[in-house]
Amino acid sequence: MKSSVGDARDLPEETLLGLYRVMQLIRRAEEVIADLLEAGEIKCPTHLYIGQEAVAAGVCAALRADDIVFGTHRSHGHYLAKGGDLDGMMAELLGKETGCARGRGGSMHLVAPEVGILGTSPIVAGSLPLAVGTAWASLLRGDGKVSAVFFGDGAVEEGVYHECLNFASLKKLPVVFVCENNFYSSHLILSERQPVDNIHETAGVHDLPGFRIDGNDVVQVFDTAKEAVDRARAGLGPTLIEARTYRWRGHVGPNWDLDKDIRTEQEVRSWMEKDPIKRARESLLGSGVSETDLRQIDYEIEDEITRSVEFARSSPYPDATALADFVLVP
Amino acid sequence: MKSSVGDARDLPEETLLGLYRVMQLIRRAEEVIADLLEAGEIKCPTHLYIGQEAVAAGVCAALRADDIVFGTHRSHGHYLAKGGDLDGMMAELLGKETGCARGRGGSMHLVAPEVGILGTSPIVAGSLPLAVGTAWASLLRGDGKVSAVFFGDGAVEEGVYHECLNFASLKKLPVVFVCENNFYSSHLILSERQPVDNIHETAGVHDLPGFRIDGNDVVQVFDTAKEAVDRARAGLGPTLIEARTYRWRGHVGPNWDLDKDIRTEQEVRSWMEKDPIKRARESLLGSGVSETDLRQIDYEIEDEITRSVEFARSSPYPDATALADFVLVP
Amino acid sequence: MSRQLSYGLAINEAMHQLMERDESVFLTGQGVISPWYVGNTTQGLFDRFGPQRIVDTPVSELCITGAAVGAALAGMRPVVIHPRMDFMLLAVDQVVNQAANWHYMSGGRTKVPVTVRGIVNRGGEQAAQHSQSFHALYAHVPGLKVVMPATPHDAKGLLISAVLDDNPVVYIDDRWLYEETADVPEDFYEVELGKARVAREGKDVTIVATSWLSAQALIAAQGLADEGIEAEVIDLRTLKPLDSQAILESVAKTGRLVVADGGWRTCGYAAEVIAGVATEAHDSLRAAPVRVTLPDVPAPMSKTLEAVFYRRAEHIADGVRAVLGLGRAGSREETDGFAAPGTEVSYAMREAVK
Amino acid sequence: MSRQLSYGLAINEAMHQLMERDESVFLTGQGVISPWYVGNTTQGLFDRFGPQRIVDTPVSELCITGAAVGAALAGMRPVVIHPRMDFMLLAVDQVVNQAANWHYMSGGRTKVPVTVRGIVNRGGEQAAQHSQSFHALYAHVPGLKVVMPATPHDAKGLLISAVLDDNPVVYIDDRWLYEETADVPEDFYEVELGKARVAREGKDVTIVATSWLSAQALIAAQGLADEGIEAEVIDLRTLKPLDSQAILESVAKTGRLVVADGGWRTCGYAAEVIAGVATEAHDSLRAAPVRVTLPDVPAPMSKTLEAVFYRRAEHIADGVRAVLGLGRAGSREETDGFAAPGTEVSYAMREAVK
Ligand SMILES: Cc1ncc(C[n+]2csc(CCOP(=O)(O)OP(=O)(O)O)c2C)c(N)n1
Ligand SMILES: Cc1ncc(C[n+]2csc(CCOP(=O)(O)OP(=O)(O)O)c2C)c(N)n1
Ligand SMILES: [Mg+2]
Ligand SMILES: [Mg+2]
Repeated sequence: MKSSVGDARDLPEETLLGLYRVMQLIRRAEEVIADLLEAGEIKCPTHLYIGQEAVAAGVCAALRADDIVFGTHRSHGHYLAKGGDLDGMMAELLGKETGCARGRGGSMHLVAPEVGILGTSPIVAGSLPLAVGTAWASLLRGDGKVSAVFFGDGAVEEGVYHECLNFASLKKLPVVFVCENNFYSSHLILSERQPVDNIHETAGVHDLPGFRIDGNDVVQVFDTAKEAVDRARAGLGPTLIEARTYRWRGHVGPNWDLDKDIRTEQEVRSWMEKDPIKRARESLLGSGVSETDLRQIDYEIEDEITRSVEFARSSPYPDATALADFVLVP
Repeated sequence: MKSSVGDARDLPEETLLGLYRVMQLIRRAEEVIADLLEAGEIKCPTHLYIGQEAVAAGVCAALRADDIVFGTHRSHGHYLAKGGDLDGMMAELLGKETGCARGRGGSMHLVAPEVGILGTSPIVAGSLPLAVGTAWASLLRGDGKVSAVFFGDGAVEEGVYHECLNFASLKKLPVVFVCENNFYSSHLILSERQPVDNIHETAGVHDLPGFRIDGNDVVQVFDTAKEAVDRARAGLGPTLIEARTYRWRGHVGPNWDLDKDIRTEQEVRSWMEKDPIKRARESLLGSGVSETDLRQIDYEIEDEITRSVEFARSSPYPDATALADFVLVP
Repeated sequence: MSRQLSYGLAINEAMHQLMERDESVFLTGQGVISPWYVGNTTQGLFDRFGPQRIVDTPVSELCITGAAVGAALAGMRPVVIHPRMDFMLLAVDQVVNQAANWHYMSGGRTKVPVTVRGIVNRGGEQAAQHSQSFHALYAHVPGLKVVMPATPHDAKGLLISAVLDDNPVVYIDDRWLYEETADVPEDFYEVELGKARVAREGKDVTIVATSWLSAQALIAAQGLADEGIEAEVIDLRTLKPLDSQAILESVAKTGRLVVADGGWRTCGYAAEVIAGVATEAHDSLRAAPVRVTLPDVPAPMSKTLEAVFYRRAEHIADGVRAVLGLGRAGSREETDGFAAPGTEVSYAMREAVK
Repeated sequence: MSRQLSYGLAINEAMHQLMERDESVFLTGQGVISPWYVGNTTQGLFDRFGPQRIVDTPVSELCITGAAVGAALAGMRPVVIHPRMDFMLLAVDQVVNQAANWHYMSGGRTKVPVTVRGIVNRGGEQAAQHSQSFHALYAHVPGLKVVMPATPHDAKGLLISAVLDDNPVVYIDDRWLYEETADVPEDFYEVELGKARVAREGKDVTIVATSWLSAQALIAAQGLADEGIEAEVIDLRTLKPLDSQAILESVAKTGRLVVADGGWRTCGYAAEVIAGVATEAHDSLRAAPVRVTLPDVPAPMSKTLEAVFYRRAEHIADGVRAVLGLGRAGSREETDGFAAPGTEVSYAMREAVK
């Protein structure tokens, strides 16, 4: 594990404030989404990211606006951190025509090409090759872009994960592999799926650097991602980051999976104590940012979310006659 | 690389003689097959194993008669070393009803359930999961059998290779993964496909032992395989063996791939000097076996091969009306 | 015979009975110990048969499916579950290249008694990658058998037959049927592979249907009866080998054919049924057959789009009216799905024959 | 227009011209720098365009195909070769789940201009895992276009159109055609996707054929002309979107249909063509249509079995005679393939209508 940089010693205050803002936006947006799920307003399969916010925030802060990101079934955080429009996401979750995927994709298919989010896919490991491909395009064109792909600890069990590391390393592609190890794949804990807990070591056999970091420490995530992104942009090839973190809620939906004999309340609580947002908040307060300033940020976020929900609710559904639009590019 | 055990110090003379016999049988059978290919008598795609004989011989000598083996597109050696019937193989290559697969499979689909060869498949890495499955069956039944699967350095590029190592390690399945690293996958040398030459190290990340050995040293192969098979049989799980070797002939057919700007004559010659059969022969002569004894073995082998070719030639082709036999078990 | 059981629990009971009778049966795949992944179809199995025979797995479809094939080669009778057919695409090499061919290309010297259970799980705004049914793909491949039970009775009996069969069988169940409840015998019984079920007799039109649409076809038939139309409903149950005799006998009687299948239109299973009847019983057909299928469109997300994407009893009824020449204008378009970009069959075809 | 070129070299020329014109085109897949893997279709490309744009690869079909899809998402126009369609099954998730759906499920906000080239390579005793053609599988999937050129002219023009098209296109060429030589314009030209070619006009019967069997259909038609039968031959060229208009116009004229396709019978492409005509133009059909396809059997190895496995001009001619009521007894069985275990369509169907 990399030495902790949990104190923001090298980081300009604005950066940490920005990271805080993004994490808080993700957290609060998802808490509202959880409510909408419970109320039955959102019906599509929805996988909450609460608890993992530091990974998305830290990695995306290390990326340029035109860099490319791919995500998974659990990508609200990636979408928002990369700058995806909240209105578009809320509307998408409600299946509206104004959604970022025009109500064709839902929570598992967020997309925002204007900020480099070329898409997310719930096929486990399915977007890894796509990110390898966009990185390949960047290499061919020399456009200086870096691609980042987020995936879970389950995804490394798909063989294509290794195919991707091998090929990206062989061709020195500008791609950052971000594994969010939250120790669960659906209902199964890591030890029931992999003989050892060593995801970061899989990088070595493919001759690329692999870092294991505290995924709840947004500064450490940011620093490591910066290093990886710089490496990639400098033509030195891919990097693997294993960010260890935890999802507070259950695998899918608003619940906590505590009734299902999968994990203990104690485990959940211990991770809630490592809340990445609380840590960033404390760090900021410690470095002289005032409680009032943070409250102001929080307030703006609430407002933004409220307006997005309003926007989503008042937006129209796709017209049934348009079912066959977008099957093929005309 | 394991320390060389090229001298047969621990090995009973009969064992080394047996290994010599098997290697020589493979070599000579394939040289005759090469002639039959050149003469157009064999028409199916045929991948020669000449140069790699020590791997098949050494590994199969470490297996029990009822242990299970799976192979690839290049499996004449595996078939013969495990005790597959030469008549059945020759007839199969000629597409005859008396072939081991009744003329339905050809060179790439050798099979001999009576000696544990449940099949070979030219889908690169395609038989790895099958061997994991037969090992799984053994674990469930407690039948004490070990499964071994041969594959090339190309197969480790298929993601399923890692899936198989992960799962076999997780469940401690009695399977031995034998990678014959002959440095080429078809026309491409290893360095054009993998960033580093480190196949044996892929075992470590999946928490199983990985050995790199001299695949042209039949005693070293045997010793290592014995260790792996013992481990498996003792319930300690899988082992990976990377046996470094070389195929003398070209990727497919009787030619040498020297005209095609793929490899140099010098490279081929340097490996021919490391001929596993010559080494075994010298070792035997050194340990007091007489030239006459070896000649006697060689003579018997020639005779066996001549009779097999005769058998194959005089056998009938499958009857055209039987095309749809064996599509389904009735 | 009066015990009622749901479709999901019928599958579950089949597994219990198979595993208690036959040591060579084991169950694997993602979610077999999950509280939600495969509905209630595996409940109680882990507690009863333990971690050796009920094996939840890493996210490694290709290895796990191939390992099940390998275990079958070694004489076991594994059942490997794919909680969605969408994910099963990652294992298609082991199903199509390996399992289907192994018996043939070994000249009959090996066999592969594996059951690959693929679950169709769609609707609920799950969108394009969590909705697909690839039964036509597997039905295309020689060496495989393919079944799609439509009732609790057949869910149990076909699973038992699939596991006991010496060939690789792709068993496809549908989450939309899990709550269907009906008579399910408590004993251990088989439903013969390759035999369709005449779910309803009728003289005016033959409806051939698969899986969930078989139940919908019965609903449609009841409604049509009120209009004086007597539809015969054939629930195929086994897609391969196809019980063509049952179809032809019915069409010989009715002269009219509607095929309802939950897959896409182009190269879907409905095409096979119609092509079979057209080539083998052209003279019995008194009107153009109709296919009721998904349009050639990926599964959408939004409920307004889902509402017009899936086919139900009403579309089958429209198809029947159309084949009887009773269709209101436009009904044909609806029942046929419509020409999505990428097919344009129906529009273009109609244009051309004008 | 008088320059002669082989099918293999026509593919090669298309690649040269595409790559010299458009920087966004690159070529990858196994064997693109191999002296034997993909015939002569990639010759000269590496020397001319270098290792950045001509990228031979590890044996990692899924990653490489997905990477091509990703590169296309980023605006490139990659061509990814699978030297055998059998191996392409390992990449089916990226083609079917990802490439086909991405445009749709992003609400049109992304597009995937990738060309996935699958080579059919069969015969020569290669057996079951080195012989398969899965065009029906891809034709089933919305969001994909599928082409199968039958002539050198179309091999070039369709590859150019495929690469320039903004959708994922599965381009399937056949090694049995590589030596076919004919007029191929030297300039850069497209063949419109979705347009069939009337390869021969005739009034008595319509033969709809794909790929290599289109050439065989022409041979059959010539022979039939000597018997006084004028067959119209439609070479589909594009399987999806299907040019149903061309088919229906022809059938409206001839009233008789034979479909020749090199895939398996059940749920194959021939079923789609027949189902389309049966549903849309029933009244034009004056006799039962006939399909000429592979039997539902894995590809065998031995030459004696191969000889009766593949379909050729003679089988098409038999099919035509059968549809015209001129068949000798048994000819229908042959042209229809036969009922292999797993289908039993034709026998059973014939039984039932007796
Ligand atoms: C190819 C494939 N197999 C299985 C699934 C079912 N599935 C959905 S999410 C999930 C868990 C993945 O775990 P992980 O990658 O760790 O991501 P997390 O949910 O923890 O974020 C699984 C197995 C799937 N979506 N795709
Ligand atoms: C899935 C798959 N992809 C590609 C091929 C084509 N192919 C046949 S043999 C071969 C080379 C494999 O190399 P390796 O595994 O090192 O075995 P070797 O030929 O050296 O014995 C390849 C790529 C194949 N048969 N199967
Ligand atoms: Mg996880
Ligand atoms: Mg090799």
